[in-house]
Amino acid sequence: MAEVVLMPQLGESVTEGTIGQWLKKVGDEVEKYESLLEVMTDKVNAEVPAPVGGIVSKILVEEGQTVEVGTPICEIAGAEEEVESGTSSLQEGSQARPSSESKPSPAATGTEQVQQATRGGESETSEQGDSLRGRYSPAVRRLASENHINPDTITGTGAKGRVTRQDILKAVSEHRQGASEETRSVSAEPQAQPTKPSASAPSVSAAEMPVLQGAPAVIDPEDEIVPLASVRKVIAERMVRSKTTVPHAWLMMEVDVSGLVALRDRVKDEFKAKEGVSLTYVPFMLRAVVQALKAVPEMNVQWNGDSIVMKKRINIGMASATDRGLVVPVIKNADEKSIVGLAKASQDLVRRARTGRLTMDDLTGGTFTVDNTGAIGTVLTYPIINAPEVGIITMESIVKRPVVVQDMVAIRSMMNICISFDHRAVDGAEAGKFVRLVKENLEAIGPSTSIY
Amino acid sequence: MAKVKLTPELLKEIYYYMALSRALDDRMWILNRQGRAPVVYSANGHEATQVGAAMALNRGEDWIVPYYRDLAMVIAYGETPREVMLHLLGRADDPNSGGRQMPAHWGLKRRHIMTTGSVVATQDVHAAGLALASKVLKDGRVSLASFGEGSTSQGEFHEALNFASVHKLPVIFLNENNGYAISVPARKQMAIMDVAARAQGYGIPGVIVDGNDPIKVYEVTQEAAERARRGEGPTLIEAKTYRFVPHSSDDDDRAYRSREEVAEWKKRDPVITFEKRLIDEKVMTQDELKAMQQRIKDEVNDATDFAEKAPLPDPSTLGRYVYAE
Amino acid sequence: MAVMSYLEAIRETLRQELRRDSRIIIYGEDVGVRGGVFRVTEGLQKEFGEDRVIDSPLAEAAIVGTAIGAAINGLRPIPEIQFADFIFPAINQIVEEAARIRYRSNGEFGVPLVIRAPFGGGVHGALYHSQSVEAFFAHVPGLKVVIPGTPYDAKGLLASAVEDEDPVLYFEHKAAYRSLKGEVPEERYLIPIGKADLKRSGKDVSIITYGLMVSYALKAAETLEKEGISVEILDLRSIRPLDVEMILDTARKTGKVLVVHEDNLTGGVGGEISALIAEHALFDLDAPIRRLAGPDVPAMPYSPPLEHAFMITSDKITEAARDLAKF
Amino acid sequence: MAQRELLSGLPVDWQKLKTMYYYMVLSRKLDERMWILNRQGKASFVISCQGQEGAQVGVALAMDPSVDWITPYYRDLAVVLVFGMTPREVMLGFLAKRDDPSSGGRQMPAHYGHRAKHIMTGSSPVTTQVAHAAGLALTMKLRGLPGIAASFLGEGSTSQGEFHESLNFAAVHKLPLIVVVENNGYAISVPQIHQMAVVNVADKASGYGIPGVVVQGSDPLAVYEATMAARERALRGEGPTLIEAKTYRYTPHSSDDDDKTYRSRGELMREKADDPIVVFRNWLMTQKQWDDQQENTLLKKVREVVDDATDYAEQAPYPDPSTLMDHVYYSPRA
Repeated sequence: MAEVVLMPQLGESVTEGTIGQWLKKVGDEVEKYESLLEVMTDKVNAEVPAPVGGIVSKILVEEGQTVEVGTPICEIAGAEEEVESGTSSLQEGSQARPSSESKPSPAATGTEQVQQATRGGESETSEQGDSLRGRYSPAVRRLASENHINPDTITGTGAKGRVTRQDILKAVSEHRQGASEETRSVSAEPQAQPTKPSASAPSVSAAEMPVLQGAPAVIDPEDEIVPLASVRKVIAERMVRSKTTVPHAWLMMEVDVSGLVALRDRVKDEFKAKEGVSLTYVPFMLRAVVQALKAVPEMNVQWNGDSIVMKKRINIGMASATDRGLVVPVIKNADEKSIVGLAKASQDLVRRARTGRLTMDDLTGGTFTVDNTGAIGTVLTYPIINAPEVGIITMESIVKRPVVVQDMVAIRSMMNICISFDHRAVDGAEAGKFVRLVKENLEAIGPSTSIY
Repeated sequence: MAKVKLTPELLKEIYYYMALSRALDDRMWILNRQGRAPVVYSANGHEATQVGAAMALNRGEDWIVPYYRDLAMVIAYGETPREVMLHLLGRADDPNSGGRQMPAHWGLKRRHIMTTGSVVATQDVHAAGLALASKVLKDGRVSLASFGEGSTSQGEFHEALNFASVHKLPVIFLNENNGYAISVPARKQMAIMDVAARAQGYGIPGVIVDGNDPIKVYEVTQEAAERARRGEGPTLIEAKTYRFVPHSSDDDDRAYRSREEVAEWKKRDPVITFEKRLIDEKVMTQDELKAMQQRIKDEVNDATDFAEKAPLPDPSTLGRYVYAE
Repeated sequence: MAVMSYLEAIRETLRQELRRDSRIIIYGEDVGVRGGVFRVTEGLQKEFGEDRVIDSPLAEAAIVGTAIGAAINGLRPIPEIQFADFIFPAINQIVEEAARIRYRSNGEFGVPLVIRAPFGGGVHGALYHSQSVEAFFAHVPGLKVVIPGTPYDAKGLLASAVEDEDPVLYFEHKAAYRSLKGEVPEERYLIPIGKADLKRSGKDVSIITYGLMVSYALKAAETLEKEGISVEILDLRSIRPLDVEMILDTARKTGKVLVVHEDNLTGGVGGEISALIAEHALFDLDAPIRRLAGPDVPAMPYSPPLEHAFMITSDKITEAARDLAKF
Repeated sequence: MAQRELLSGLPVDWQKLKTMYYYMVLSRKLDERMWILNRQGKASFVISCQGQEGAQVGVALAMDPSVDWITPYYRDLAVVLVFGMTPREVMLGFLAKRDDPSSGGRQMPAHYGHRAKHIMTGSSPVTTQVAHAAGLALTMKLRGLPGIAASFLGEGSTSQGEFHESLNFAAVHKLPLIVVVENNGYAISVPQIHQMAVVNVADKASGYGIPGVVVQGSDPLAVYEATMAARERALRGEGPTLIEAKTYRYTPHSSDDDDKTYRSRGELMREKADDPIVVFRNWLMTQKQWDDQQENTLLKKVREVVDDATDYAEQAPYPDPSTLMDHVYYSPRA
């Protein structure tokens, strides 16, 4: 029977050893406790004695090679007599654990026992009643309530039949599909009882979303009634809440972006070829906003009732229209990105927004919002703040206009920028300073500004 | 640094700080007994040791790491009576701690007075550290830690002396031995007569000096400072002195000291004996003395009024200076 | 970019810092001629001399206390405590002094110093060479506590700790020293103290952890991915201050949080994280927050079966995360 | 019958001197076996007494284990053997087996403790044990118990505040305590010159008003004599004594250390010339109290004892993982 010799661990934190020299060759006889080889580690250099006596039958790792602790390094054949000749109980002991007695593997010590012993160190999530049906986590309760779903009607896939958050989210998306089918059926039969859809809306909604209660619509027979999709409801609820609870203040500045326009014209083709995405004005606006937020951190905050939360990160939300409604995907850590990075991130988000591939993560965590209303041709907008953020800034259409430059009339590319801000959290001075900085940042861009 | 001659001006300055400290000290007790200052720790009796040591240093440049009894030392080192009173009354402009610490927890960066805590003997190690930096930076500074004899029982006293002696750091350990750690007499604190005997265990000089004689303290401190600046390492100075008042305004020393013992020591009150000496040796005339005493009285009155009128800290500053701002 | 072990990353950063700033000194027991008992400071005394890499007497209170004095007099000391287990004689100097000095002096005095100490178990170090002590210090305002989990973070966090104006405890896991390897850029860079790092993105379960456990958790995540469970891993990197925002972000994202640390369960960092999530993200939780931590025994035992029973392993993490995913 | 002679004023019991020699050899051989087991990968950690056996045996044999207590440090294998810990018990601790009397496999090797044998449990942070010994001695004084306490430490430990605090406390209260510094010149890699600015640790005694004695650790008789005197002084109520035994360690600090980085081989060889075992054996031989035959018999016996201890401990069971949570707090012993 050959005894396999393993690389020993020579010192705390040591994970490997290098064979310095074999003091015995294949075929040499070695006594138990006699030096077998030299091992070098970065903590110690040591002679390793033989664990048993016998003939060195195989050398598995050559001199100079480095192997991990526990790697077989040689074999010793014909272990000496005394190993075999103990009492039977001793023999049992020595055979049960051949050569690495001091380091039993986890398996050898019995996982069951280990778990028993460590259980005291864990919170015991598994100590629950037989069925978890009817017991809902806070997340499930919230999602069910927001989406007007009765969780009792959902099949739970969690432990002991529990309805999980994912179960609810799945039901929500199914529900939504159902809702749009319902829309079609309503429009197909305009003569159907006009009040039916609103009557079928869950009764809880009125109590939970008083914000939706306004003057009742006047419904004429030829009108089509489209039930609210949940996204629409959420948008409505947020807009009402923001507009009714946040004291919006507003101001506008005009920006001479002639330099920016020249720069973009100069590099856009090359950019598209090199980076694979189009270079729009958006990333420049984003960078100008980010720089201004850094300089005026009072704008990168959230209103928190009795306090103001100064946000460490700068995460810019970009209001984007999709066919499902308005969404505001967020560019995280926008302050760490270059123009190129911003261009890629913003276009990626827009693309995913339009294809419905945004994740929860994409939609949360914003600290300030930029709205490219100019894309639809506006020159002046009064945006609604995406609370609890305290500001939203728009970039309006770029138009060529005659302006006075150094007492002469010149034709310049002009753009308006408008901001709504939460006057509880910020005053006109900061907001004005902020917008002025955005303006200055944009105006500082010239045809030769680096975009990298 | 060349040895400074004991000019009449220097002697007068020494007296001025001793007397000013005593007058401030007395005023602080009055404010305490009037309920206007919550607690007082006194230098009363230690003035000669403290002023003698402070004057021997390059004041405002060398570091001192005082303990709570060192009122006379810190004013000799440049903390003003107004600042002392702002500290006592916990005012916003207290330069020692902005009203955060108890009174007598000195610390004045402008004058190189290190901030101090309440746990005794921590400052010994800090002084060794300040000196370590001076050795590395070769800035020529000396550090001085002062402490009572009770705190020499702490491990940090030992660690500081050992560390400083191994690395020959420019530091002076000044023990103001007044015989009592609150109520515990020195014989229950250590099995030796003199704290200075401990120096032998570190291979450094241990010097005993009459702590009621500012000139002697001045001389041994100056010698220790020169030794330190020469790179020869630390010195342990033991100044034998006495405190005339209880440990603090919260203490009653009648429980542990006889009135006779206190009276015996008071015969050697350093302020009175030094004043007499200046007159006897004609360093000062009676008129000059009176003028100086009037000036001190005015300064103490001014400091009290100033501090009492000074604003208390704004509660909104509670969370400040936990980290760098 | 060079591939370095965790230990080499620390050593090379110390070297870079010593070269960059002549005010930096290193001292502690055996850090000089011997180059530290773990060889972290190997070669530094030879390069920078005995004035800047100092073998101190065997006295922890003196090591930290003198570092405080030296810092105030203009140096940037990086004292080493040979094992975190031996930091307790210095706790008076760390907690009562270093942490309080700025506050007690109303901002006048500050103590820029970095206390390095190897910690953690699984290396047959037994009760006094295996301890995790971070929770003691994380409780103390005025201190900062960082624990890198990768060689890259080890460098950036150490450089930030050196630049910090306040006392920073920099804990290095012994078992990570030679077992963790990774790419480390040559140039100096800073990883902000207080900023966590998303080491892996996932959607089913969040594991919040730090130090050596990060790599164990990553291994667990790979195993679970094959089972169709998607695990997100947040490496805290700083224990004080905590990155509350990222903790809440990941909790909100998955709704299921497993906090892992080797330090004892009760009063550990996991409790604080759980409380933060319960306070601020209750309505996103889909399962009870679960803590996998060292059991409440005074310290890690020596004998292999006992040590294994104590130590958090990647298998234990896998099991706990799987349970949570299935909840 | 023991033969009695007078040696430098000390009445000598030859049987006791042979006992002294036996324990020196036993601890050396046991220690050597531990290194072998470590290098074989069977034990993860060794910390040695080699080179310090003379000092250790000299002190321990001058004490009375039936009434005295000791707080040893990790190098004190010979001390604990003299105090009654058996080689099997030592090996059980070394291999972290269930029946290890020191800690049931919880602590690293060489963290000795044995209540029945008056060996106080110790930890790894150095110098805490000196305060414990002062506490043991305080109890003896307050309760009028007959024994004394002895604490052992290296010279590096004297830098710790607890060394100072303990000696000061014991001196003020005149406690029956002996503090034995086994000065081997190195605290791991840090030489004495970087540890203290004095030549003799014993010089520190004057700061506490107690005697400080320097003895040559390679001379167990000198150590024995100094300890006897200190013990008698302690029993008379005159307070503690600081004994400094000048020794050297022949191994690295531990199996995790490599001393080649900080000590020259030349220095080590010079020191080994003063090996307490060799010196003492040669002296016994010149006194005609020892010969080669006795030596061979002794070595054979020691080898048997060491083999037996090794085999016994190797086959002994490990602790059950389910006992991990035991003894965090008090529970009545079964």
